Amino acid sequence: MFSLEGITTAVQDWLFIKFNPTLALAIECVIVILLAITLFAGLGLVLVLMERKVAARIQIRLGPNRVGPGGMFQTVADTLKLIMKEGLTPDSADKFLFNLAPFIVMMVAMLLLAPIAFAKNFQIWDINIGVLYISAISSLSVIGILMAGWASNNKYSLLGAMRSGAQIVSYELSAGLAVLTIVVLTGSLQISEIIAAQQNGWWIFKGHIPAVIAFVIFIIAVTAETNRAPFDLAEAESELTAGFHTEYSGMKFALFFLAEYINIFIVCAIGATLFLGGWMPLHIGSWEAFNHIMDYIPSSVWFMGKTFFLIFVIMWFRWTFPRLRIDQLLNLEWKYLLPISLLNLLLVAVIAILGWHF
Amino acid sequence: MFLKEYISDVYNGVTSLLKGMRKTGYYFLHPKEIITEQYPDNRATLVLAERFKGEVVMPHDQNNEHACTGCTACELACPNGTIKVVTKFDVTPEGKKKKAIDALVYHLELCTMCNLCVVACPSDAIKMVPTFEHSVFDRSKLTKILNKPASKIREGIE
Amino acid sequence: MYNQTEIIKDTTDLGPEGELVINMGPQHPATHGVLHLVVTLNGETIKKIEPHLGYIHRSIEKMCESLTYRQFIYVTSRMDYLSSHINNLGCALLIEKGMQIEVPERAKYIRVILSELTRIASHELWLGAMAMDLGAFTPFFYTFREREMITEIMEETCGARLTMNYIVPGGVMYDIHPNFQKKVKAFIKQFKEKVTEFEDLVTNNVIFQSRTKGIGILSAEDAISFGCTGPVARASGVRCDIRKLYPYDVYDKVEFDEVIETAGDSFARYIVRVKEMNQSIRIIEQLIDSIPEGDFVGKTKNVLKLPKGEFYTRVETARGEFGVFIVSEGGTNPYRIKFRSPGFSNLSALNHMAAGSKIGDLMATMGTLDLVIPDIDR
Amino acid sequence: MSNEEIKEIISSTLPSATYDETGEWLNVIIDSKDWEKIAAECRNGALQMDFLFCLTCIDWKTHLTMVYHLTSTKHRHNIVVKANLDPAIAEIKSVCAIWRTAEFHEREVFEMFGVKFLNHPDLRKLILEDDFKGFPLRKDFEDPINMIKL
Repeated sequence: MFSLEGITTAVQDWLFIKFNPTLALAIECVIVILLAITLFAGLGLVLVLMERKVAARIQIRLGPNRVGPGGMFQTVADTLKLIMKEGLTPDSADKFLFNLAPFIVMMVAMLLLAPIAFAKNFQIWDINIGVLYISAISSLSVIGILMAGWASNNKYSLLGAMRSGAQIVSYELSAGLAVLTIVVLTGSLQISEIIAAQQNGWWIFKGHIPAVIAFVIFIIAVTAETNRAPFDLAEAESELTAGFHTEYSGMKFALFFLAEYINIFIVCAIGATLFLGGWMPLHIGSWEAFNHIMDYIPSSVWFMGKTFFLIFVIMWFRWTFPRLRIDQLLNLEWKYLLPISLLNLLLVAVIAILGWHF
Repeated sequence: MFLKEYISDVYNGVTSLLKGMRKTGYYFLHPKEIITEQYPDNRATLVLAERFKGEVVMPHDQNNEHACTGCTACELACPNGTIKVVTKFDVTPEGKKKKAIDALVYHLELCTMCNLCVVACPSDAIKMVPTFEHSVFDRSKLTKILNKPASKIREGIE
Repeated sequence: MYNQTEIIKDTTDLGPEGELVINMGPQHPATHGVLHLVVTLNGETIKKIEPHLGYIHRSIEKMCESLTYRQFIYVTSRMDYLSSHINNLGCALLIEKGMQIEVPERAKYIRVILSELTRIASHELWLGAMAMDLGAFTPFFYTFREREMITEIMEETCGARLTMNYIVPGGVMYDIHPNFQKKVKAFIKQFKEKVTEFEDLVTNNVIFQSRTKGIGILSAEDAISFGCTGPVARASGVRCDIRKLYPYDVYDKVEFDEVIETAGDSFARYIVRVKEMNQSIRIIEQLIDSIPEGDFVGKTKNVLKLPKGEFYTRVETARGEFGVFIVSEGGTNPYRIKFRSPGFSNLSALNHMAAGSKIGDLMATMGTLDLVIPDIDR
Repeated sequence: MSNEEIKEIISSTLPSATYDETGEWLNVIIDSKDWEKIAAECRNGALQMDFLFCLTCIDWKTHLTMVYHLTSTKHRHNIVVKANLDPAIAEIKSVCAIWRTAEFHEREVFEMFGVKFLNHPDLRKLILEDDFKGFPLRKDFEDPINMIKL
């Protein structure tokens, strides 16, 4: 049976036999970096194409279908075009910050990749405060956006960046509280332990209604955190033309674009890990035969399937709903999501203490 | 009371959003509803309405003859100065001089397809045809001469 | 006098109290054309909106002075291109009134049916574009699907899809296509099936409602004072439907309701337009089976000469009252012509409606005003 | 209200007004100096002319004529008020305070005909560019640069 775990252990063993431990670690680092960059490029291409195809299907049209079979290489062509474009820097922009901002946004997305378990025992860094690490790092991306908006010296960019600041800071709260419910149920911050706790059932099923509520709140909050419609106020093309990245072009724009999609992937991966059991196959109570069949599906497929399902849901939101206004956005967070998730956390704590969950 | 309102607000909001998602989800799952026409590919099967006003042409018969007498009714009827009639004098076999067109210059780039010239023409010499692929790289190519070279007026048209 | 350098200074510097002045347009996704709004902001709140017009000004009024009465009709298609048929109708009605031309019943029926189809097409486009202004992209494609059916009907009968140039003084240019009635009925059937979609997607959507309810309020007195007409004024409770007040063609023979809302906000304007589409369907249903046989164009002289005097007609376009004012000296050309375009007056109320609200609200307010820029600039 | 009644009301405020009934609607011809008075009377008096639906100007080569089309949303009667102006010193009182739609229409007439509206809050060019010379809708206007020649 195919398993990523086998490959990684084999590579590691071979490296440690051939080289001394320090060098082996260094080589491993290089391999991991290369893999991460490849994953980024691949994900960017796939997700952009997926978004365009989903949008097309929802909007009763065909979507890209000229480059390659079924338009498969459309995003490759787009990337080539973006690479070849001239990267303009406005005359009155703060040049250092302007050029730095896309890399900060990108770097944050890369850092977030570390604790995610892509398959069974296939994880870059199984840090013991995994969930905390994620919520700490993910709030850093707002710095990049604020930097981009401020340094562009464009009024639309500035408005977009300020909106984004207010938005990300407030939605961080309910996303964190939604994550906390699972931490309370599991009793651990480590990603591998959270997944292991879902051996006999995913938290969304085991945790009764509070887990479902937490899941819904989490999805709403991360949609807002990644600046996706209906919370795409930072870009809001009908109001602010393109928001914080109005002045960017060429590869610098592409980095923003890529970071947006990588962020979606990461938050969906986290959502899948916390609520849908990560790479854990679907097990139903005592149906031994069914559980065995499910085990035969590789764990990486389970993980990717769950993640892409969540990505699809977020895309579905985008192509259905109108955009909120900035004050309504903050109202939704502070008047609805935050009180509900606080209450929900209390409920989950009671459930966890009394051991009511399965 | 406040709590009841709050909960019903949340409930109604969420249901209205779900209804919208059901609608878009329906279209996602039903690719038969796709209405895109793949234009350059379907050129062979593309049918345009026969009345579609694409450009003005002057029909010629197999003898390279047209029906234009050069009366300039179309030129006068045109609101934009799209048509310019250049006339000359032909000598008929009987030795009489007869007015005929030298060139009927048609500026497609100025035409608004109002059909007034076709309505105004007393001898039905020009008509609208449903061609629509007019793009060219040079604007001067849109200035057309409607009568074919060496064409003459059909017999019996005054 | 206000000169160019002053404008540049005005719109780039921060005001004394930390005001932010942004130029919305002439190239902006939400202005749907080349409208240029100079918006003074305080944070996200709008303090003042000042429209700068003229980016698509062609001086149609001056152009028409050199065109004959047959020719000038078609120039008006280029003003409000979404209701070009109704603009043409207004001009033709004026010539018919001035010269006492008898219009055959058949032509009147055809004109009214096509006017209502134009109105539906215009409102469909508006619905999609407005939803897009508020960030929902998908309804745009759904509205265009139905609109496409209308444009196909137009293409078959009139020979063009948008600027049809179908009306001549005294009737219509040629008879309707044999498929016309069949296709219109098919459209009505499809429209009735699909119109509920927008209720799910847009009307009842909680985000859409919160974005439009109570936004851009225009009271009835202000609507009259600003000269607003059409759905904008009717949403404020002003009776101003020209089809009811001064019926032309066969509008006095059909039954339909003038849609009136009293809230005066963006949502009311939205509802008025949606209900108006249903009323238009009702009008078409009454007329489509009873188009009388006969001529489609009345007897007219070859050269039209309007008698000396002043003439004014008004018609109800999709955006409101479209008035044509002609001063004639008795010749073949108008001496002076003035088009009273609904968009121009509606736009003047924008500052009053949007001042004090957020930038996002400006999109809702502007979207429901349904501005067509060539109509404003002329 | 019939034309006779309207005439009576207007004459009681302004005896010097003359009338012309050859057109579709009653035309009231007044002196440009009296316009503000008659406008206030039309709007607030018994006539209740609250809707100024068309405001324009005609260049008669010898003089300019301001034309105001008024209607009442209450009584549904229309009148046309006309005031002649001298093209050299074309000045008339603004009616922005009475009908707010006049603000944009007067700005348009100002740039197209060069009529100066006194007491207008914001009288500057609306459609034309700011350094445009001349008044395009006057009959003597010629633009040798932008003429399209075929």
